[in-house]
Amino acid sequence: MAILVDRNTRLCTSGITGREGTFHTLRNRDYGTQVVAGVTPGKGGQDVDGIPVFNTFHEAVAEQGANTAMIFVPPRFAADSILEAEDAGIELVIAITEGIPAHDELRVYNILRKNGRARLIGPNCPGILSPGKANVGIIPAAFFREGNVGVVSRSGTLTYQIGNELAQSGFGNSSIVGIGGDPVPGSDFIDVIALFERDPETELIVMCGEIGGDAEERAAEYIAAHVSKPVVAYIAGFTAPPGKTMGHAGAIVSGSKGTAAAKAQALEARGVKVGRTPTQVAELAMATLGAAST
Amino acid sequence: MAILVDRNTRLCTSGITGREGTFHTLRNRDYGTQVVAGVTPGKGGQDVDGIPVFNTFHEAVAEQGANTAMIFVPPRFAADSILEAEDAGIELVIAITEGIPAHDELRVYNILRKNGRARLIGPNCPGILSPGKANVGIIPAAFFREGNVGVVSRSGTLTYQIGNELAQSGFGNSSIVGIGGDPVPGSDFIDVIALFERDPETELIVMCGEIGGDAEERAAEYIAAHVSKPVVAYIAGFTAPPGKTMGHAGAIVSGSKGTAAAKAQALEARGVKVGRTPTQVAELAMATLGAAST
Amino acid sequence: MDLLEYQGKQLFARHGVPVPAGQPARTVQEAVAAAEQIGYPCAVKAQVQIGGRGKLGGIRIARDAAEARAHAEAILGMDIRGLTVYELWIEGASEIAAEYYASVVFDRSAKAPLVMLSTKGGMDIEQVADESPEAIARLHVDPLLGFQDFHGRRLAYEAGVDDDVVRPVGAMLAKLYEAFVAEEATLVEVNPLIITPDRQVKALDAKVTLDGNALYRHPDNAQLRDRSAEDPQEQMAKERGLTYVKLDGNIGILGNGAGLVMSTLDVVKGAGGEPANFLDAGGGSKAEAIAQAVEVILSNQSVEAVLFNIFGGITRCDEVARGLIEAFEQIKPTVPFVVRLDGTNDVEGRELLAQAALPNVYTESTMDAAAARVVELAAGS
Amino acid sequence: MDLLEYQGKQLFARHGVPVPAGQPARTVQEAVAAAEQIGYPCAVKAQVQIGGRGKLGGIRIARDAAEARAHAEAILGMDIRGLTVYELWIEGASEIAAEYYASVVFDRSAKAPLVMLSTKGGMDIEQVADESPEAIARLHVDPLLGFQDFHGRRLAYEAGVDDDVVRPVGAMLAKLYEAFVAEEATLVEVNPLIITPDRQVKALDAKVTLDGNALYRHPDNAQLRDRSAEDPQEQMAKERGLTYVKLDGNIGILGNGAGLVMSTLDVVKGAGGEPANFLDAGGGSKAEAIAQAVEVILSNQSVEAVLFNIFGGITRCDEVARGLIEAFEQIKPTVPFVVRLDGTNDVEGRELLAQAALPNVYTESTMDAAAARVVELAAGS
Repeated sequence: MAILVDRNTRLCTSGITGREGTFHTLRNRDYGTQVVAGVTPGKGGQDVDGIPVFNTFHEAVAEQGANTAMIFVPPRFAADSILEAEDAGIELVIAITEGIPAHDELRVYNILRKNGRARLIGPNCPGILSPGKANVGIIPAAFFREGNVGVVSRSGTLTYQIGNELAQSGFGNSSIVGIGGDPVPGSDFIDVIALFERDPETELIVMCGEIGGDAEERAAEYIAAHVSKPVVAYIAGFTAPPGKTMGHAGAIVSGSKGTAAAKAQALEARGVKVGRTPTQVAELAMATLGAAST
Repeated sequence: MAILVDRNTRLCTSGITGREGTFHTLRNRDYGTQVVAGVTPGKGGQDVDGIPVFNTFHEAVAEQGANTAMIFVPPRFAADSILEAEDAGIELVIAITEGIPAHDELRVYNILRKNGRARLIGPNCPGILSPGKANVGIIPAAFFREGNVGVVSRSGTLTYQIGNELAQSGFGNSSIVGIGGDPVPGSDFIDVIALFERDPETELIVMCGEIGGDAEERAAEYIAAHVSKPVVAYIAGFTAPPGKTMGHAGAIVSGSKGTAAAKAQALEARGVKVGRTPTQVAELAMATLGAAST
Repeated sequence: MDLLEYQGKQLFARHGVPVPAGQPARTVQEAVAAAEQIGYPCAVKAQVQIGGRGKLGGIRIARDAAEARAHAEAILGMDIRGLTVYELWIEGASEIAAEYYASVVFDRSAKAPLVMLSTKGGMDIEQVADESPEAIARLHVDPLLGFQDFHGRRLAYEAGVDDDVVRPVGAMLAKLYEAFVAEEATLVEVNPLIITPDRQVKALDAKVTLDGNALYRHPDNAQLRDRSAEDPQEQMAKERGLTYVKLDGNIGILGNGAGLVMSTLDVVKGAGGEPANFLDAGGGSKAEAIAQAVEVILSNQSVEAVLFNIFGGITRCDEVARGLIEAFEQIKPTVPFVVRLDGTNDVEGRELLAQAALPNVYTESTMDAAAARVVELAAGS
Repeated sequence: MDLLEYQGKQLFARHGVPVPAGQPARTVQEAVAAAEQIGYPCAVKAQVQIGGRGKLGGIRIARDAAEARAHAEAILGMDIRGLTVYELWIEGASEIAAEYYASVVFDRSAKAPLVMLSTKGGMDIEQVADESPEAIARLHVDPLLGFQDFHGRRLAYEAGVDDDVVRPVGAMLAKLYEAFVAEEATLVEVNPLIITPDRQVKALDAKVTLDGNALYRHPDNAQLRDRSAEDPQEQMAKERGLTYVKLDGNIGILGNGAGLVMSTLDVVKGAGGEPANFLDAGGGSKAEAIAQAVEVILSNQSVEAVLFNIFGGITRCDEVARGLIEAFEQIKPTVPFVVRLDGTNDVEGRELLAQAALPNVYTESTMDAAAARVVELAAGS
């Protein structure tokens, strides 16, 4: 088991003919992901290293049975592409694209939620890796192996850092899900943690948060009410000054809101251990799973 | 039992301080309907013959527990009022107003459907009467008494005509629901027939259709697949010429579409008896219920 | 409200839909002046709301001022399937490499706008729909989301438009949709949508239906008129706030409520009669409205008998009776009237009629009997 | 992107939000000319993005040209909490009967725009929110439906605005919402929104934040600048496409990925150091980008040591090493560098650095050790 992507994933990449789109799609296929199609308007009928390219998602779904989309188009085309994928019946849309206008994200989020047909991960995220099963996105799979720790994160490289610390402590991963650092992510911690809670392979959940918004605080409430599995957290940005956007569009402390300290406090108040450094997270994971297995 | 309105109805009229709004609201109260509030922006704090008036639906719901809205405001304010009622948590909105712009209806219909919180009956409809229990709208209650025939209709006076014929043949009604003659009714035959099917008091369903659209054809399909109770139908407009709007905004034969003959055929092909005159409908009802009760 | 071609094109232009440059004209002089300004060759087009104008001589190409004058003279005042041509539209003639069809329709059944595109343009689209439905790409748009770029691409690819115009055709569909929503239309149709030899995309015709209920939000549109489609009786009824549709028979009909009136027409026809009109006096009609309605009905010279079919709910039968008596005092009609009054205050109403003892007024207590009686009287007159 | 008051007001005016007439000025001469045209009394307002300008002397009322000149001279070039005043906004002075507060905020948590209205205008709204939260009416708007009339009424009644301005205040909220959506803002705030003695509703201040990611759709907005808020290092980084935030310490930081860089700042601070900046070199950075990033970091004169913290995924550690070597060739930095390379091609990267034998470059294999080392070096420099 794993969540979201696995051996049943049938991937279609939007923007497959772009440089990055081609590179990562083929890398995902090399990992073992079933890549069944690509979409680039105007290039229908071509192929990318044997992967058929279509003009529309509807054709990719009808002819190749695609069920998962990876969005690699530039920001100005991304919202349209996500909506097209959903309209075509794609169930899981993973948007890697960074820099999508916030109002586009708002519109996409709300239409997907009201229709209730498709799940969106990202945008501005590294994708999802289920080690040994499928990799959709840009997560460097070499550092991770199969195991029982589920990771969900607002950040990419930070996830690799933490994953690597976990790996060095002997842990593997069920799935690693990057939800992205944008103001309106398609899925948030709660959505993914709920999936890990139901996933039999996952025995520990690690969530990597950062400053900005209140996704971590809401996750804390949710965990207290609905999650039986142990959760270990990390929050980046304890020392971030207010009013400055720290790289991610969503990573900003506004006034007294969104500080790392408040998030850590909210989590700890509900029994979630929070590591102060990536190394500490690995230590907490070891302590917890040791305790959990007795 | 009855459907949609009954002794639990707690009515709030939007536009209660208008001439028609006052007249029909008081008439509904005289019938026995629980009228708990009215809404007219700017007149909050006043009352209409003892019925408290509020500036917003939210106040009417919070302070009086209103659960049903009747919309009596002029067309240009009607969409806003329906959306406000829904936003305030009203579960059933009955819109009497005639002449609402079609795009307003489209927007209202789609937002209500996606939100899934409130049911809209109408607009441009005479309302709903559950004899002996509650009357919301402009249906003249004097002609109807409690009984086992559910009536659903796109037309007002035609319903009274048919109801009267039924009454003279000894039938009473569970509920009489006017869905209205506009292009985008909030509820259609199928929605109401499904409620009658589940209503233990209803033993026969009478549907009064008219030219235009394909609501009757779709109802025929639905009845064949999902309805166990007998259904008798009437269709007005057999002799209507194409291209002419016959009073109701939705009553128009466009090209070969929307003719009464096609509707009657669709219904009869699926076992629904169709009376050619209101008198025939009463005769069919008698024949059917006689047969049904043996 | 149906717009004339040129009204539709002017509306399109406001929303960035490319149309050929043109000018309207109501006289030969205006037509020639317009042609001179636009240049030759130009098209002189009859402005009437009827298909197949071209085949009936309503669209002609002028190569010079003399031809423009001759065409304008020929077309103005022409009768095209019963409609008189009062206006022309003069536009630069377009070269055509391909003819497509595009439309946005208010789809009541799906409760969503329906966008259609076909490469079989310039033909009767209903015929195309019947004979080769697969030649029309169709797509419903979620009205809360609006028309997206992918909708345009999908329609263009499905319809099989030429690869090099996928983008501009998609863009035109987006603008037609925008016009449809912004102007609150129930139909926006372009047939043909042309591709010129230099690969421009243009609307060569325009058929637009606006929602009459929304005109208060569009005061400019509310001013648009089409004299050729105006019927004097229907105008008269409209001014009095009555819902009236003229029909071909000899029996005038008045009822309260659209459904009941439609039903009355059916029953009259079933009894062997031919209705002369549909007239819904509405709910709660007062005597004065009834009197005015009688005037509208009788302004149609074909009427040989009149049927009043009233089922009183909000409408009170005594008010209807009073209106009828008033109408008799004012108009002194000579044709027979059959009156069926049922429902609220029906006894009082019938009593009033009995006291007034109007000549040629007969009362009946059921709809069926009233219909039979009026048919009999109309046949005898 | 934060707009200056006058830029926000000009944006408001485009969407029908009523604002006092005014003109921007960059010189004393322009300011006096504007005042003469607008008439007296008028307000001379410093254009800087900081609250409490008024109390610090940044807003003054001029009754004649001499006063206008004196105020302009006083305010231009003034330092207001660290920001230099380069621009003024001269507008007609408004009479005030009541001061309200209105805003539309991009609420990330609710994933919907949040509209707020309060009759406690003219004050620090965060303070109002803390002390009397019930004084602020709040309402989320479904972005697919948009702002409806009933939203405006509900907010106005809940906030308790005067009865006679319920309608115009609601209408202003609708226009602010329209501006928020049309211009793709993340914040639109009016404080105070004033009611004049003759019951007009006006925006007396304007605070607008636009979404930088959407500026390509708003070329006019993309031209707007605020010289007072520009930091030279941040400008330099922006031109090179780097994500750089200047901080107060002495340790330069470079990492790949926003989360990892934030984490690095925390770890450095935890080790007792003070970061001089946040710099995300991004994913897949090539040598040239790394060299440019080093240049940006070192352009801050406070930097006494630099930490490279790279976890290679898409980014290849050998590319990072090459970039650092390139930077040393070009800039010949004198401050010490601590480099932690892990992940993709880390062995190759470390090898390249060893071969280059750059002066003052130290490698560490873990983040914690690297942080400890750079803090030690910065303290010793």
